This record gives sequence, C-alpha cells and structure tokens, in this order.
Amino acid sequence: MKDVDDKFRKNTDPVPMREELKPRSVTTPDGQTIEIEPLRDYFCDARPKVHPKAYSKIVEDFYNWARSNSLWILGFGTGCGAIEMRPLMTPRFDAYRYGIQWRPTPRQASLLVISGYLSVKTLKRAIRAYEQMPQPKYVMGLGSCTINGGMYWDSYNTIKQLDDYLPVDMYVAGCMPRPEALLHGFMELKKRIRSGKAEGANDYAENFDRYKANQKAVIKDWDMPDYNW
Amino acid sequence: MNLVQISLATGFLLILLGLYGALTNRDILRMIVSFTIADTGVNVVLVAVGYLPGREAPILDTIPVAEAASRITDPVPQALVLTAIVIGLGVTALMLAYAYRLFRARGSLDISEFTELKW
Amino acid sequence: MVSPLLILVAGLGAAFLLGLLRDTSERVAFYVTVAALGFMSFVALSWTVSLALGQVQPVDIYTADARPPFAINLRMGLPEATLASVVALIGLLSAVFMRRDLMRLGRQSMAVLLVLIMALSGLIMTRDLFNLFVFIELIVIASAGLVLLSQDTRALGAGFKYLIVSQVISILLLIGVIFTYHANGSLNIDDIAATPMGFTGASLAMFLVLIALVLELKPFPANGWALDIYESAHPGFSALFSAASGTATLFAVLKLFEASGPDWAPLATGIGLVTFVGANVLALAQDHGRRLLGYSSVGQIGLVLMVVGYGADWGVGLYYVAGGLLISHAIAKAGLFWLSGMVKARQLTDWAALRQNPVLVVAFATFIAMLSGLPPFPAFYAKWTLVHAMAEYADYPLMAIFLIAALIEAAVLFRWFGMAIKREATLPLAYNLSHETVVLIAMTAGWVLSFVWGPLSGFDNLVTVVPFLFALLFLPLDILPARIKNVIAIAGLVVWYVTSTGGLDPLRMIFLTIMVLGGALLLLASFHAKGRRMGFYTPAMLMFAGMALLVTSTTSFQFFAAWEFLTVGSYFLILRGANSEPHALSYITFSLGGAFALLAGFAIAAEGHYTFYLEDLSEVAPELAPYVFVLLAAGFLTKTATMGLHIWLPGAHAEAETDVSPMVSGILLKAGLFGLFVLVMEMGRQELYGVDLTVVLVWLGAISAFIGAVLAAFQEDAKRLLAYSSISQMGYALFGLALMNHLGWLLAMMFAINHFVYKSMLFLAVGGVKERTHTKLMYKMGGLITLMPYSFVSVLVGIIAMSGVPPLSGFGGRWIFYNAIMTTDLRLPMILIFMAGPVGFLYLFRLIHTIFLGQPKDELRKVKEAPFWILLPQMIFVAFLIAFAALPGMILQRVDGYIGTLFGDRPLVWTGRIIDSQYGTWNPVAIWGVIIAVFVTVLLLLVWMNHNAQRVKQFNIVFSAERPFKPQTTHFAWNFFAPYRKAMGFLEMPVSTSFWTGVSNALHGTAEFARKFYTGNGQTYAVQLLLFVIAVYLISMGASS
Amino acid sequence: MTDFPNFQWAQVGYALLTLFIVINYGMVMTAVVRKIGARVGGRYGIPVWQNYVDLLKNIALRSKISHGVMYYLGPVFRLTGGVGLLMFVPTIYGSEWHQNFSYAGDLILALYFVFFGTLGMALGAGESGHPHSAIGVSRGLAQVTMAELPLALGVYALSLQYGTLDITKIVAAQQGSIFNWTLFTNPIATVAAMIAFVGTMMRSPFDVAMAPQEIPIGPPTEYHSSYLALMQTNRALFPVAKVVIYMNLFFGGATSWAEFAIKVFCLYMVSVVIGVVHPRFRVEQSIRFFLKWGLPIGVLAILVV
Repeated sequence: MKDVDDKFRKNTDPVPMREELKPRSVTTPDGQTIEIEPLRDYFCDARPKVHPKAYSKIVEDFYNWARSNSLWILGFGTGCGAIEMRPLMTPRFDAYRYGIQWRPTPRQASLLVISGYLSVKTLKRAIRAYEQMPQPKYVMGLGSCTINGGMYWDSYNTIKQLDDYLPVDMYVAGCMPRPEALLHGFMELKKRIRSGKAEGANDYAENFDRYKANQKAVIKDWDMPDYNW
Repeated sequence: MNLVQISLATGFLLILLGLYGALTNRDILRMIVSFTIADTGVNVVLVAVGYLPGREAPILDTIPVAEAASRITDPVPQALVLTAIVIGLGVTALMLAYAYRLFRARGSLDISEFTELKW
Repeated sequence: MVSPLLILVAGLGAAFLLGLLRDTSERVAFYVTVAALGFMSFVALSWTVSLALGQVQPVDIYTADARPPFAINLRMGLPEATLASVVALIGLLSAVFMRRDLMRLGRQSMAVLLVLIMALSGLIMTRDLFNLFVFIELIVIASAGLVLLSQDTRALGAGFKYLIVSQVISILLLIGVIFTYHANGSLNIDDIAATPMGFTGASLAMFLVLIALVLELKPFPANGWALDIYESAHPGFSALFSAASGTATLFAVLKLFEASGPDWAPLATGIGLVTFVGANVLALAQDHGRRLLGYSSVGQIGLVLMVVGYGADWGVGLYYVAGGLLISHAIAKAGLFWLSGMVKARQLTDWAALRQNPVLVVAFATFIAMLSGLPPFPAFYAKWTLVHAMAEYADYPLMAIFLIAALIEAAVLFRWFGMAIKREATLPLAYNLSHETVVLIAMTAGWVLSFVWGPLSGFDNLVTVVPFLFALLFLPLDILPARIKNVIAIAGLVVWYVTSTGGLDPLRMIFLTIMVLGGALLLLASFHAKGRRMGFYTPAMLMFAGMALLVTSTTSFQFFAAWEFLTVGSYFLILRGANSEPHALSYITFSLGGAFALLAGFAIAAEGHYTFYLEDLSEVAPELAPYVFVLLAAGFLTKTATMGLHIWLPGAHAEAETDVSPMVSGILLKAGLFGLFVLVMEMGRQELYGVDLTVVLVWLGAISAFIGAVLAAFQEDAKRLLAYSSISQMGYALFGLALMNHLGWLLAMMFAINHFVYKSMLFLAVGGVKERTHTKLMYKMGGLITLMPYSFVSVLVGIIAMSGVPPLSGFGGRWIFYNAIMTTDLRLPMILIFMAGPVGFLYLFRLIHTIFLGQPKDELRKVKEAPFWILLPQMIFVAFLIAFAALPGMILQRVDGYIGTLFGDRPLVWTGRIIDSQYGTWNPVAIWGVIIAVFVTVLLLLVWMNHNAQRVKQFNIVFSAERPFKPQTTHFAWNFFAPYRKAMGFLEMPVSTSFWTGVSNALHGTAEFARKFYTGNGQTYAVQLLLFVIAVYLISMGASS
Repeated sequence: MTDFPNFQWAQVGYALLTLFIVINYGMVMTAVVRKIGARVGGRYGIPVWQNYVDLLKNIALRSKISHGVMYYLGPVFRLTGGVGLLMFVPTIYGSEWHQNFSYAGDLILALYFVFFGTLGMALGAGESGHPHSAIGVSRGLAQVTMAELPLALGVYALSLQYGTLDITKIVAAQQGSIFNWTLFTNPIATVAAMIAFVGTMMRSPFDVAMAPQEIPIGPPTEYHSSYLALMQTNRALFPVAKVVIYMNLFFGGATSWAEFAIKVFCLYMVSVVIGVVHPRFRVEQSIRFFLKWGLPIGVLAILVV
C-alpha cells in the first residue's frame, strides 16, 4: 500500500488523563503538603451491587406493579428519536395516564430512553446518567440505530449495538418508531417489569467488567471513575 | 507737645520702624539691626513713661533722701530700661551668634531660605 | 524648710560654678548640673509635700528687705511648689536624658540648661511683672541656646525664627508692662487692679501684657515657630520646651489673668478654645512624630488656657482642674518626647520600633491615655468637671466645640498608637537604659499623679478600684504563660461575680451575668492561645472591669468612668487583630464620640451637681430632659452600632482575634443595651419638637434590624456577616426596648441573652474554622461538615436559634415580639421588622452552607476539627440554648416579675412551664415534645428504609450527565444571593459610610489645606503673630463694647 | 404532665387520625388538581391514585446513596416541618379530636414553624454538594424574604383586629355567618395574605426556585428513593397544612371534614389557577412584585385596622 502515508495512521496512543483528574499536591493552610488524587478523593469507588429482590414474592410483585405504574423517564434525548417522545406528553398520546412521567434528574428517574443513535461522546453521558439512576432501572432503545447501528452501521463514531454497553430491557424497532410504537414499547416494558424479568441493573452489576471493557473499548477519553454513583 | 509726648512718639515711631524693617528685610543681619532699633524704641518709651517734668534723675547722691520722693523722677522705669537694655543686648548677641552659625551651615543669610521646616 | 529662693540660687550658682570648671571636665560639669537640678527638685518637692500636708504655710519672699512695690517678691504656695517641682524634675530627667549631647557641647550647654530651669522656676514664683519679663527673656535666651543641642541642622533656622518671634513678643510685653505700671503705679501683680476691658490706655496695656504672655503659649494660629522647634530640637529639650516651659508660662498667664479681673477671662477661654480646636484639627494631617507632639502640646496648653479663662471664678477648683490637666500634660508630653528620642526615624509609623520593648509600649499607652483624658488620669476628672461646669452655665456651643476637639485629639493620638502597634518600623529602637529609665519614671509619675488626684476629685479614686487594679495586675504578670494568666483571669471574674451579685435587681443581675460570668466562659476559649500572649489580658480585664463596674454603678460618674474603661480596654483588644488597625481606630473614635455624648448628657442632666445619681435621670428638668435623652441615647446607640453609627462595627468585630470577637460582639454590645435600658427606665418617654423620642428609637431599631440583616446577607467574610448580624440583632433589642411596654422590654432582655449566647457561639465557631482554614472568606471553604462536625453542630444550633424557628430559644424572642407589638400603637416600623425576619434566613443559611456544606476544597481536605478549647464554650452554649429554649422561665420569669414592678402590669402568666399572654400561649415543653416525637419517628422510618444507603463522595452528583470540573467551580458560594442583590442591592448603598468618610475627609482636607499656613518663613510667622494680636484685640474690644 | 394540658394518650391517636386524613386528602387532592389541569389541556391525565404509586415506587427502590448526615436528615426535617405544622394548628373547629397539639403555641408558632422544614431541607440539599441545590435555595430564600411580608402584615392586622394570637379564638370569632369571615370583615388583610399565599406555594409564577430543566428542580435534585418519598409525603401534607392556616385565619375555618375538604380545595385552586395562566417570574421580578403589590396592601391592612 504505497499510497498510505505512515503519518496518517490511526492514532492508538492512549489518551492522556485530563488535567483536573491528575494527582497533584496542594499546600494546606497549615503549610503541610497533601496529595490529592481526584479520582479517589472526589468519587466513590465502590462497585455497583447486585440487589436481591424482596424476600417475599408477594411484596416483590406488589413493588413491581408499583414500578411498572410509575415509570419516571429521564429527560435525556439522543438522536432523532427524542422528538418522538414529545408527542407522548400531548393530548393525542398522553403517556401520563399510564403513570409515565418525565423527571429532570437521573436520581429520580427509573427509565432511560436511548432515543436513537449514540455517538461515542454521548455514550459517555448516557453511561453516567444510567449509572446515577437508582436501582431498579430500565433502559429502552429506540430505533434500529440502537439495535444494529442502522444506517450508521459503518459510522466512525457511533456505537452499533446498545446492549453491548448498557443492559437494554426493551428495544422498539423502527426508523424512527412512531409515538404509538413507543407507547406499545412502554406497555411491553411494564409487562416485563411486572413479570420480574426487568433486572437489567443487576445484570449490569453482575457483568460489570464486561460492560466496562466494552465501554472503554470505544470511549478512549475515559475521564471518570468506573462507576458513577 | 511736651517732652514726654515727643519721646513717646519717637519711641513708638522707632518701634514701628524697627518692626517694619525686621519684617520686610530678608537679610538676617538687617533684621537684627531692625530689632535693635525697635528695642531702642521700646526703651525710649519706657523712659518716657517714667519721666516726670521738672524732676531730677533719681540719683540720691545729690538729692537728700528725705526729699527724694518729691524731687526725682520715677526710678523704676529707669531701672527697667537698664535691665531691658542688658537683656536686649543678650538677645541681639544670641541672634548674631545664630546668624553666624546659620551662615556657616547654610552659606546664606536670607531668612526665606530657612523654610525646610513647615506645615 | 529651706528657702525656696535656694531653687533660683542653686540654679544660678551652679551655672556660675560650671564656668569655673575646665573645658575638659565635662563629666564633673554634668554631675554638678545634675546635683544642682536634684537639689532644686528636692527643695521644690519638699515644699510641695509640706504645703500639701499643711505643715507649712505659703510664704512670700521679699527681696532687698522691702515690700512691693519697692522690691520684687516671690511666692511659694502649693501651686507654685507643685509646678516648680514639675519643672525641676523634668529638667533633671531631661538632663539625664540629654547626657550625651550635654557632654558633647560641654559645660556651657549645661549652664544654659540650669539657667532655663532656674528661670522657669522664677517665672512660676515671681509676683513682679517686670521680673516676669526678665525671666521670660532668660527663658528665651536659654531656650534658643538649648535648641543648638540638636544635631539636626534645621534646628538653627527654627531657633532663629523663635528669636524673631520672641523679639516681637518682648516688645509687646515691655510696652504692656510699662503702661500697666503707669496705670497701677506698681509692678507687683497683686497690686494690679482689675481692669475692665475697653478703649482705655490701661486696658490696652493690660491687653498687651496678657497677649504677650499668651503668645508665649504658642496659641493657634500664631505658633508656627514653636512647631518648628518641636520638630527639630533635641527631644530632651522639646520635652522641656513643651512640658516645663509650657507649664511655667501657663502659670504666669494664670497669675496675670487672676490679676486682670474677670473681664479678661473670655479672652483666655476664646484663645484657648481656638488653639485647642485648631491644633487638633491640623494635627490630623501630621505624619511626623515630633511635629505631631508639637501640635498636641499646643492643643493641650490651649485647653488649659481655656480652663484658666473659663474657670476664672472657680477658686480652688480651677487649680484642681487646670493643675490636673497641666501636670498630666507635662508628664505625658515630656514622656512622649523622651520616647521620641528612642525612636530613630521620624514618621509616626516608625514608632512601631517601640514594640521591641513592651514596657515602653505600656508607657506610650499611658501617655496617650493621659493626654486623651481617659480614666484614671487627672485629665479625666478635669474633663468631667469642665463639661459639668459648661453645662451648669449652659454654655452648650462651647461644650460641643470642646468635646469635638477633644474627640479629634483622641483620634489623632489613637491613630498614632494604632500605627505604632500595627505597622512596621523602618529603623530599630535606639535603646538606652537611662533613656528608658527616664521614660519609666515619667510613666510612674503619671500613675502616682492619678493616685494623688483621684481622692481630691470628690469621687472614687479610680486607680484603686478593685477590678481596675486586677486588670493592671496583668501588666507585671505578662511574663507568665498565657494559660496561667487565663486561669487567674477566669478566677478573678468568677470571684468578682460571686461577690458582687448581692442587692442587684434581676435586670442588672442578668447583665452582670452576661458580662462577667459570660466573659469567664468565653475566656475558656483563650486557653487555646499558646505562649505568653503579651498584652491580651490587661485590655481584656480592663474591658471586663469596665463592664462589671458599669452594671453596679449608681452615679453618673461611676457609670461614665466604667464606660471609658470598657471602651479603652476593648479598643486595645480589637487592635490586637491582624488587620484591625483602621477598624480599631474607627472603633475608638466612634466610641469616644459616643462617650462624649454621654458625658455631655450627664453633665446637662446634672445641672451643676458633680455627683449625680443615675436614678435622678427621672427628675431632670423637663426643658432639658429631651436633650439629655438624645445625647445619652446617641452615646449608647454608638455602642450598640445602630444604623448610621455602625460603620465601626463590622471591621472591628471581623478583624478581632478568634476569642476577642465573641467578647466584643456577644458581651460588649450589651453595654450599650444596658445603657439604653437604664436610660429608658429612668427617663421614660421624652418629646422633642413634638416627636416622641422613643418612637425615633423604635424606627432606628427597625432600620438597623432590617438593613443590618440585608447587609449581612451580602458579605463574603464570615465574621463580617456575623458582625452585620449583630447590628441587626441589636436593632431588634433596641426596637423592643423603645416600645416602652413590658413585653418590649422582656423582648430586649431575651435578645440580650440570646444574642450573647448564639453570637458568641457563632463567632467562636467561625473563629475556630478560621484557626484551621486561615481564611474568613466563606467561598474559600465548603464541605467542612465532616471535618468539623462539632463546629457544624454549634453553627446549626446557633442559626436555628437566631432565625427564630421553633423549638430553639430564638422563637421565644419572636413570640414575645408579637405579643409586644400587639399592645403598641406604632405600626409602620413593624414593616421593617417583618422584612428583617426572613432576611435573617438569608445570611444564616449562607453562613452554614458556604462553610460547612457544599464542596470541600483541595487544600482543606485534611483540616482538623477546631481546637478543643474553642469548642468547649460552644458546646456549653449549645447546652444552654437547648435548656433555655425548653425552660425559658428559669431566667425570664424573674426578669418578667421585675419589669412588672416597673410597669405595674403582668402581661404574662407563668403556669408551670407554660407561658400565657393576653393574646396567646407559648408552651416550650410541648413544642419540644411534639417536634422531637415527630422528628424521631420520621427519622426512624427513614433509617429503616434507607439504612443501606451507599455513602458517596463529593463529585458523585448528577451534573447534567457531566461531571464536575473542580471543587472551586462546583461550590456555589460567592455572591450567593445574587438574585436578591439584583432586587434589593440598592440597600447596600453605603450612605452612612459615605457620610462619615465625607466628614473625615473634610476634616483631613481642612487640616491638609490649613497647615500650609505655616510657611516656614520666620518673617511670615512674625507677621502672623502681629496680625493675631490685632485680630484678638479687635475681636475682644468688639465683643466688650 | 402540666406541660400537656389534659393530655391523654388518645390525643396521639386523634392526631394520627388527623394526619392520616390530611395526608390522604393531600395525596388525592394534588392528583385531582393535576388531573383537572390535564383535562383543561385536553388530556386524560394521571390516575388519581398516581401519587400513591409513585410513593410506593420510590420506597421500593433498591439502591440508595447518601451524601452525609445532613443530607440524610434533610427530608426528616422537611416532613417534621409539615407534620409539626399540622400538629400545631387546630384542623377542625369545635372538634375535640382534631385540635391536635395546638395548645403548644399560637399563630406565631405556626408561622415560624413553617420555616423548620424549609431550613432543614435547604441544609440537606446543601450537603449534597450540588450547586443547583444551592442555587435553588438561594432563589427560594431570596423570594421568600418578600413573599412572606404581606402575610406577616396581614396576620398582624388580623391579630390586632381580633385582639388575639390564638387560632382557635380567631376561628371562633368568624363563626356564625359567612360574613363574619375575615375575608369580609377585613378584606385588605385577606388580599395581602393571599398574595403571600400565592407567592409561597411554589407554583408558577413564583417557582423559579425549582426550575425543572435549568437547575433540575433545584434543592431536591439529589434526592431519590425514600428520601424523595418523605418529601412527596410532605408535598401532599404541607400545602394542606398551610392552607389550613389560611383557612382558619381568613376563611372561617372548618367545622367538619367536608367543609375542610371544600375550603382547602378551593383555596388550593387559587394558586393553581394563577399558576397555570402565568409564566414564571425571575427572582428579582417576584421580589419587585411583592414590593409593589404585596407591601402596599399589607401596609394598608395594618393601618386601617
């Protein structure tokens, strides 16, 4: 391959750590010098736990019923599917009647809707948002882009298959799926939750290393702890 | 105008003259001279105040002591004048000494040049 | 007894003897000089003592065996003997001080010194007018000679200017003397007939004599020559020139004013006042130490001159007052000039060199206190008497001018003192044992003088008041380690508390408890200090002494003296803070201004009675009462830092040391509140121009409460925030007090207690944090809750209590507040109070949030909990707050009963621990019960559900799917209430700061401009002198006709 | 037990009953209100039991985090504030059962206890370390400084009018006829207080403190699971408790649960109706609003009493 200049080869050098995350030493008011290691000092480094179900099946079923009827979606839109979610709040579709509401903060959300293709850059944010949601939590992938890359299957910076990176509970196919399909997806998700099968968070915790490996394989600039509490 | 008035006028004239001189001349020596003139004026005034027309100088050698009180002029101003002259001399001498030292130290006798202390 | 004439003989004789010595034997000459001066001092002193003890009678010495008018006579009475002693002693000490320079210049200079002292003594003793002139001329010649001692070449010019002016004066004097002689036929002062002022020859002659002598006193503005001498002469000589010459000349002036009759007294008063005011104003712009001393000398002598004129008919009282002022001035000024000899550089800031030697600092402080008329020094009694006399004769404008000038003088002096304490010197101290000894003798003399003067005053001898002595005890004890001193101090306070509680009413009892016992409690925090902590305990105990005395005082004099004690003590305390120099200055200026308002108020109230019982405030003549009320209130409001008079407080409280801030905030402010209590208790409602003054106070309180809170919300500095909050809290207390009803007073009392507790606690907590973080800026902190949990708890309890949220004790205050306002007709001020309430949340939340919550900063990740000793009082306060909140009756019930006896009503009914008013109920125990029950239940519920929560770290926050960058950019703290500022920021407009800055700038500008008047040209000075004489003549003749 | 006059353990039971009724009423009412809002917008809206499901869901969450002690205590303070407020105010006039612990204090206690929860919540939110929490608190506190003012003035006017601070007495004075209500006897004070009411209900236009997307719902942004459950409970309880105060002071109180339900609902709807038709104010705008409208009316109220 004579026509390839070596200088234009793919850069495989590891990305240097962000300046603000590098260990550094600071001087305390008393004049001591202390070491700061931001990743250790600023972030909780515990791994996610696998949370058992409630002791009693009746209670767990009851909880699952509540969970399924109180789906709080994180207001996080990626790709073109984000626009399909808006009609759900309108009189025509009115997802509220199914106990579906939108919350602005991951802490209070239980459903992360990945509404379209995820660029690598957005993936990092999606991972953070997902990990910050309390368990049990659910992930829904919209459109073919999240299933197999869709029309971006050969793109240089989108991920091709969402469940390599996050435990997906429900895919809604289509390009894009219409709001009706979304509603249907929610209904199916509810069924899944009620049946006790929607344990994606536990799956994520169990296979944490695999998920991380996958994530880190595409996210070169990994500037956060392994698990974002 | 009797003698007293004339001498009083003269005295005051000298005082004013002296003061005028002292306050308008910048040369220290001239100032000192002016003050001497003013001093003299004061002395003249002193004597003039003590003068009683028709009486003699208060020298008791020539006047019997018993009559002294009615014949001599008031002796006190005369005594005062003597003292004042002596003191005036002392002050003048001191001023001259100062003038000398000022000139030695600063090479000038202009009073307006010694204003580094102010405000 | 040896003849007093020997004083003169010894001086002259020794001077002649020196002439016989060889030029080379300086040492012998010096000993001869010292021996002669010692002998003169001895004679003078022995006469003083004998005369004072009544062992001998005053004598007249007739020279030449003839009686006046045929010969000169001298008199030795107690005043003469005392002043001669002062002159001779200062001469002796100055000789010792100037030893090296005297030896350098040889025996001639010593002879001149001897002649000077002799002439000064003669000037004091002589009763002959011409003899007076001769002595004055001798003094002039000797002084001009001694000026040459200085190694400063500029002194030559100064000396010559002095001679020029002296010539003019002597001309005036001689003409005056001869015509006075002509008019009276005698030169004896006692023979001079009282001359009415008028366009007569005799009057003109009298005028010339008087004005010539007055000119010797360097009256403002005809005194440029003297200032030049002060600035350039040898400090030892300046001491003589200021202290000895001034003293002697002033006495001569006094003699002549006594002789010339009452018509002339206003002349002295006028010139004295103008001089006092002018010199002090101009001194504001000085930064040269000795020239400042010169201005101060001029001012002080002007003050005495004013007293001489004003008190012409006081008889012995005049000697007491003027003498006290004069001798104080002599000692202090001599001492300061001697001190200036040990300070090499000339700027005021260079006096910082004194810090190398703490004893000298004490001496410096003593001299400054003597000059400013602070207790226990004679000038204090003098000031008291003078102002009372002015009030008696209803000379209010004069009193006002005098007090303002005195205030300016104090500001000048304390500005200087502050510089000496806080700045850095450019050159080290020129230490010399004999110099220090001389200074210390002067200092001792000052204290002895106070000891002698005290009992003569007819009041308590302030030097021997036990708390004051206790404070002084710490001066020698200062070599001990701080901890031992702290134990002594606490023990002292507790013992004083235990022994002095008897017979106090509950109101005073509470104030005493807060001030003394509370002080002891706060001193626990001082155990934290390491080392010796020099100069802390004396001021602190002085402050506590003042407060202890304040509460137990019964007369206005005791009250005022205590007030001055605590003011001065707290000033020194505040000055100890790292950056507190300007704030301490503004504190002392405002405080003394307030104190002078008190003085004026008491004086007017007393109507000529020098002893005035505080309870008689209720019987002040109705036409005076409103003015008395205004003045006293102004004084107290300065202390409580009411809006408008508050600008000293934030800096003073914020910059003070960790354990000082709670003292000056938690305790010291209560002194003002106590004063206000006494004021409204005794005087009740007063009306001025139809305005009820208590209504004005209500408004002031409300404005302070509101604006103080708003300003607090905008502070970045934690201690400043607390300081502004104090203004707000004191506003509430003032408001309650001024409501003039039972519950209002109870409210004020409640605030007094609460504010003491939680403000002390918060200041300690913030101080403890500052000890660790080394900053007071809140936005630099954050997230300290885990590192300093105890401090957090104390701040938490403090802010809940302060904000008035149930169940803590602040709520009680609010409850009483609402009940109090139900019974008043005033409604509009409530609006401000209502507005102030929620604003309190703003600053309180900011305080706790930005320090303890939010994001910890890198450099503060490892800080430790505040030191134990700083925490200990806080925890005691926390316990107290909780107990007081649950059982407020344990304190309030007695106070309530007492206030009930004053108003004759009983608005609160105490049933067990329940408090009922006409309007509502307050059941603290039930409130606690319900809140605790609910809280615990909910908490248990949460723990049951969330016991397994994962503890996360500071950056584990949802950040819009990002992560925080750095703690500094994640901690929301700076300009915390930006939205509020946008809406209400106009309230930040520094109206009162601008006003006071304007006043200060105007004064400084005036001083800076006016001092250009002293051109430095000897001839100009002489012209000014003549113009001054003419102006005075025209004015006085104009006034008399 | 002199501190608890006539205390019987049964009182605790009564109080719990009140609490139970009020919480449930609040749960349903807020849902109904939302449903009404949805119907106005042409939607079907949430089920009326949705609040219960959400509450249960939040309690059922498995993983929880804690930012520290104060964070943990924040919701406790919050709910204690709500429950306490209810406990310190008589709910049903004339009913022995629902006087709660109102003998602990009077109107002043209620007014100041309102801040208990707010303060604790603000502290808890502060410890989470989230700047948005602090920003929300800053806005909320800044706004409340002015929003509470007309209420304070109105209450002052009212207590002057009735000569008492005792809520029961104030309610008693309004019995008999609808025209005895403060609303009619002192309309100015009522208007002033209602301005404060609208201002402190955390609804549009005065809800910039919890702007949902800009500073994701402000102070509670870090709260979740049972913390959130406690706060949701308080969300249902607190407005009702607060409305009860207004009802007692200005609208004749309630003599039965039915009257209670209607009055509380109507009063609550005032803020809702205003909320749905007004866009959000910035903080300084709302402060100026209260200065311009609330303050003068409040001043008028205390001047004309």
